[in-house]
Amino acid sequence: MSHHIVEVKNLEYCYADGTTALRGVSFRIEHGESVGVVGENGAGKSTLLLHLNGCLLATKGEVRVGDIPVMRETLRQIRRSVGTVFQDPNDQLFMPTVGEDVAFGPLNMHLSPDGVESRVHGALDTVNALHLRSRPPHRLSGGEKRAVAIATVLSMSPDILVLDEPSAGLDPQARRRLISLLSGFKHTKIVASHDLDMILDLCRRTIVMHQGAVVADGPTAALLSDRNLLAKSGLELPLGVQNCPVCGASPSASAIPQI
Amino acid sequence: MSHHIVEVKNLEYCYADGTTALRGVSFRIEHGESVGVVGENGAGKSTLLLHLNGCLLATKGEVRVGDIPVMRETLRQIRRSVGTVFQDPNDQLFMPTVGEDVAFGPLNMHLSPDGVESRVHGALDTVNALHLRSRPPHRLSGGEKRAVAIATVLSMSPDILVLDEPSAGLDPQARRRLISLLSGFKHTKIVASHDLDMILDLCRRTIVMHQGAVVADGPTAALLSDRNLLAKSGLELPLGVQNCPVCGASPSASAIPQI
Amino acid sequence: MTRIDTAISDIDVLDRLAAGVSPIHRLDPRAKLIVTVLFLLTVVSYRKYEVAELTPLFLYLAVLLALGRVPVLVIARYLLLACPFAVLVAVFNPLIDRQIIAQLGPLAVSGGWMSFVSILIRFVLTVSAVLLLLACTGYVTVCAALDKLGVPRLLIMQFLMLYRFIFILADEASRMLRAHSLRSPDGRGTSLRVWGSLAGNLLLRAYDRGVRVHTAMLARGFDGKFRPLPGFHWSIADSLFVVGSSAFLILVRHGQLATRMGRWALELSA
Amino acid sequence: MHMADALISPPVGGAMWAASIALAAYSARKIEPEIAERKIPLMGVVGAFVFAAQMINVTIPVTGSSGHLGGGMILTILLGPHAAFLVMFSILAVQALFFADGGLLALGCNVFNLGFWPCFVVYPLVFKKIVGASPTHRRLMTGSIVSGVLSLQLGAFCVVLQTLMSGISELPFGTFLLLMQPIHLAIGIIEGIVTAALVSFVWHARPELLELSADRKLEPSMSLKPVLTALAIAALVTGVLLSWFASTHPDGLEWAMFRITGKEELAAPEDGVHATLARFQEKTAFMPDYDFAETSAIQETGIEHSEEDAESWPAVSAGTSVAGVVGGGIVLILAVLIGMSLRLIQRRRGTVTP
Ligand SMILES: Nc1ncnc2c1ncn2[C@@H]1O[C@H](COP(=O)(O)OP(=O)(O)OP(=O)(O)O)[C@@H](O)[C@H]1O
Ligand SMILES: Nc1ncnc2c1ncn2[C@@H]1O[C@H](COP(=O)(O)OP(=O)(O)OP(=O)(O)O)[C@@H](O)[C@H]1O
Ligand SMILES: [Mg+2]
Ligand SMILES: [Mg+2]
Repeated sequence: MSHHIVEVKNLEYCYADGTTALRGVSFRIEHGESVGVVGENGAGKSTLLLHLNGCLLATKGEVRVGDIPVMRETLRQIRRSVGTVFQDPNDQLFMPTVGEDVAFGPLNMHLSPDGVESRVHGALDTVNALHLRSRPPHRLSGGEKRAVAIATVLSMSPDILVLDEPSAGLDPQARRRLISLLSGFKHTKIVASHDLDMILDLCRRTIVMHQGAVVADGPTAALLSDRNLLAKSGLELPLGVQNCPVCGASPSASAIPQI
Repeated sequence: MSHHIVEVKNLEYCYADGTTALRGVSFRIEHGESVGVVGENGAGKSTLLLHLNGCLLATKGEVRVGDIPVMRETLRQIRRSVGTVFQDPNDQLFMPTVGEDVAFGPLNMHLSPDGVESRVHGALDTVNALHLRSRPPHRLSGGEKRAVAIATVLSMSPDILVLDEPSAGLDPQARRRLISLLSGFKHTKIVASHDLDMILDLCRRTIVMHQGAVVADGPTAALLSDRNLLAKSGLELPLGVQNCPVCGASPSASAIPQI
Repeated sequence: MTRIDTAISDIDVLDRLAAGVSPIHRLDPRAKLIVTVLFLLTVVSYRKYEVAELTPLFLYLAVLLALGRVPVLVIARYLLLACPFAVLVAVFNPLIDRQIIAQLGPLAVSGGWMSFVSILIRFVLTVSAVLLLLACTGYVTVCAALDKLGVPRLLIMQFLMLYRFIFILADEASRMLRAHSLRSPDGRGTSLRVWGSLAGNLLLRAYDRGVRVHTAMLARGFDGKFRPLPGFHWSIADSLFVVGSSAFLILVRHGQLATRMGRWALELSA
Repeated sequence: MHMADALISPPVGGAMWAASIALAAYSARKIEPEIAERKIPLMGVVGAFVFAAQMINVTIPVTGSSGHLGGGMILTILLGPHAAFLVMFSILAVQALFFADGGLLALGCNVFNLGFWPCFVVYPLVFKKIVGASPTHRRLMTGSIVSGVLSLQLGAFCVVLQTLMSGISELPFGTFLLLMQPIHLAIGIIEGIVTAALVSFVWHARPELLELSADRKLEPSMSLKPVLTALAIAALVTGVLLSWFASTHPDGLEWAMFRITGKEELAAPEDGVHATLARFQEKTAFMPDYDFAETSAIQETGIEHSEEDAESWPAVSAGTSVAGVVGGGIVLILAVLIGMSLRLIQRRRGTVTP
């Protein structure tokens, strides 16, 4: 299954109003990798993720998933192999009950009723949300919504999982559960987030974006401890690395820019 | 000015659909204190904050701001001295331009045009957003929206500042700027958040809530390093205290509950 | 699914133009509003067979377009997008009204064709005038002008609130549709049942947002009354603009400018 | 279907504006006490919701066609008639201003056609009667569909009347009606089904949001007064303005009357209201010399002729028609030239003083 690679070559994107959100982004993600995408507000992270499933199509450059280039004609195939979970689970849950919501994707893939059922069961089981099956989504807690949103995508058994700010709005334990959940998946994972500590826990490799371009791409541990790089890209050391009370290190104070 | 105290006595609140969100909450916050309110999703933090400015009125118990009990007759006075910044700045910015939005509160206080102008100018200046004055809110970035939302409240020169998850959705540097901004204010501050590291930086005292009740109230440093307390309340050690990669300490692993 | 984004970017285009600087932008919005209404009234007051006498009104558009620095292409695009109903109704006129009423050399022109062309010209004139008003003034400022002209404040506030939240809700809707389309790879339209719960969820979120916004308003001392929006300054330029435009409109309406001009040109060439 | 500025005459546009403004003022007064509580932001977001929802197309089963939400009924069900009317007003205004959908003069017509009927007629008289005090799923569905169809039929009928009264379209009354009503039957059914789907979702998820429960407490019974008032205003203003126009534009009006009634002249009472109105508008007419244009136009160009004297119309004057075309062409070229040179001058200045 060496074809779950994601390759982005020289990607540029310009929104209709003229904002250039991506300026020549290139990288290649291999099968099974787990990659973090970080950068300040407006760096272009969400825009980049929207290209990976063909929600946006490149103005210039190329995106390939497996061996297939992402273009209008291949959207069907692409969307089957790339599953995307957006930041706000409310956007993702639009059916009257959790069960129907998770079944929505498989039904659209024209699976048999049994097939759909086993997909739904499996996906809900993976995120520990079987008991929520008949509940309406708008009555769920933040953490529950997040889990179900992931299940709606898992039920389509994608090869590649793309997540945009998955930990936003979760309380610390729910966030921790999410991290363990995600690190249990064997999918290729691409995670955009401001939560650098989660990226540190979840991803071996990180791509740092700044003003629509990739400014660094390499092992997470190295990049996220590089104070100069982080300061330049609107970031700072992950909190877990700052102010350690055990060793008393307080290395980040000097890296904080003036207000 | 010893009257900027906030006193909550035995507060209970029940939503119209029967959910009991607060079950007997009591505390007293003195003038100039900076207090964090933490707890898992659904613990009742937002509900509690809505009582402090009289947006919700107690089902049972009492809330006093200064020497005034919060009730229908005193709402005007209460809302002048308590300024609330809600989680989603889109809810707070409802006027067509930033300037008008910041002027909305002072205008409702029937100030003179000059008075309004100086309030608007001062508030925008404090949050470094004077240049945004004539922009419509829907064209601002996340961090800018947050700053302006705070300015809309500052322009009413409240004595007490109440903030619900102010750091949500901000990139690390924007979050850091917000923290410095807030720590520069001399107001009494009450901050609800899942960002325990921010609470650690910003508040001397913390109130831990769990299922609608206060389970702990004391110095932040002590409470947020009490692993048992945190585990019971859906929280975990602040990230700055966990897993220091410098010294390799990983004190929190045992505190994480099973999924 | 792109319809929402298109609609928002259409609004955006006009908003950006309205943020520009030009002599027309500087005029008091009340003046522009009044003149626009007078202009529209003039256009629709012509009788149905009139074509030539409508053309001098393009002078007004040309001057505003140029002084207001509004790109012609923006207006043209709107005209193309917005025409269906007017054209649909007009298209029947040539079929029904075949009475010859004019002779252009060898060409006999029926009344139906005259009124058809007349409707098209009216359409271009009226739509362009409104778009120009907006492009040189901006929605919010037009609302403020209406406020100063005495329109009930509740309605003005509704105008402003609607405008503010269109952006947020359109954004929510398009994110929802995006999530929806990702899970329906066939990409056919939304079925009724799914539409119901999609729109229903959107509505519930809108409703909750309404409640939150209300809370935020209350927290800032809102007591059900809206304070006046900031005022404008009416200058001599504004008076000149109104008087000049009105004089122009009266002259055009009663002056038979096009026919006179044509006669004169024909005499010259003869 | 939105009326366009290009299709209406001043009296029709004016009358509909008057009726819509009156209804808006009435509605604003009616909800004033409530707004202090919670309606204002709700009206804003629910209006924005309708705006956004209109852009999500729905596939209609069996037919394979697609439609979208119109919004009048759902707004009324959610917000009550008065708030809904104001919200509809604002939605149509935004559409007129930003999307050139309808127009400024036609806005009155559109508000009347798409707001008045669902809010003040169909909702109280039909929807509430069908749904009753204790709504069931089936009643809600039936009520929504029937109301959707009815509102659109009434609206479409008004479009026909307004277009014909304006006297610009040549379509005969019957043909136009046969064209509009069936199309709007289809659109109305779609609108009804879509409204029903939405109402049913909300009713299952958050029944407390449906206005009809709250409505029962707030307004025990809605009176027919606003309905009759609005219709009376519309009739009165149309009458006044039409009779004024009748004196200045006999051709257009009689043509329209001919089309609608099949008779050439309506017997107007010689005295009483009509005469008083005629005298009144003689005094208030804001362009008293309209007649000048009328007579001189006929004399000079000969292109005004009403339907009924068309038969006796040999006076086609080739010379004047050509003059008109030539003159029009020259004026257009002039307009373009003036525009371009103004822009050039501006650009020059712009480069000197940035
Ligand atoms: N629909 C849009 N139309 C125009 N510009 C847009 C649109 N969406 C985003 N942008 C702009 O594109 C740039 C990149 O935005 P993007 O949302 O990808 O950033 P991001 O890295 O995800 O930021 P955040 O961390 O705040 O989510 C920004 O400048 C943003 O303002
Ligand atoms: N409008 C409402 N109607 C009914 N129940 C509500 C309402 N708002 C909140 N609740 C319930 O009240 C409880 C407390 O909610 P609250 O929003 O105060 O929690 P919170 O601590 O702010 O959570 P979070 O961290 O997710 O923001 C929850 O069980 C919630 O489901
Ligand atoms: Mg993003
Ligand atoms: Mg909360």
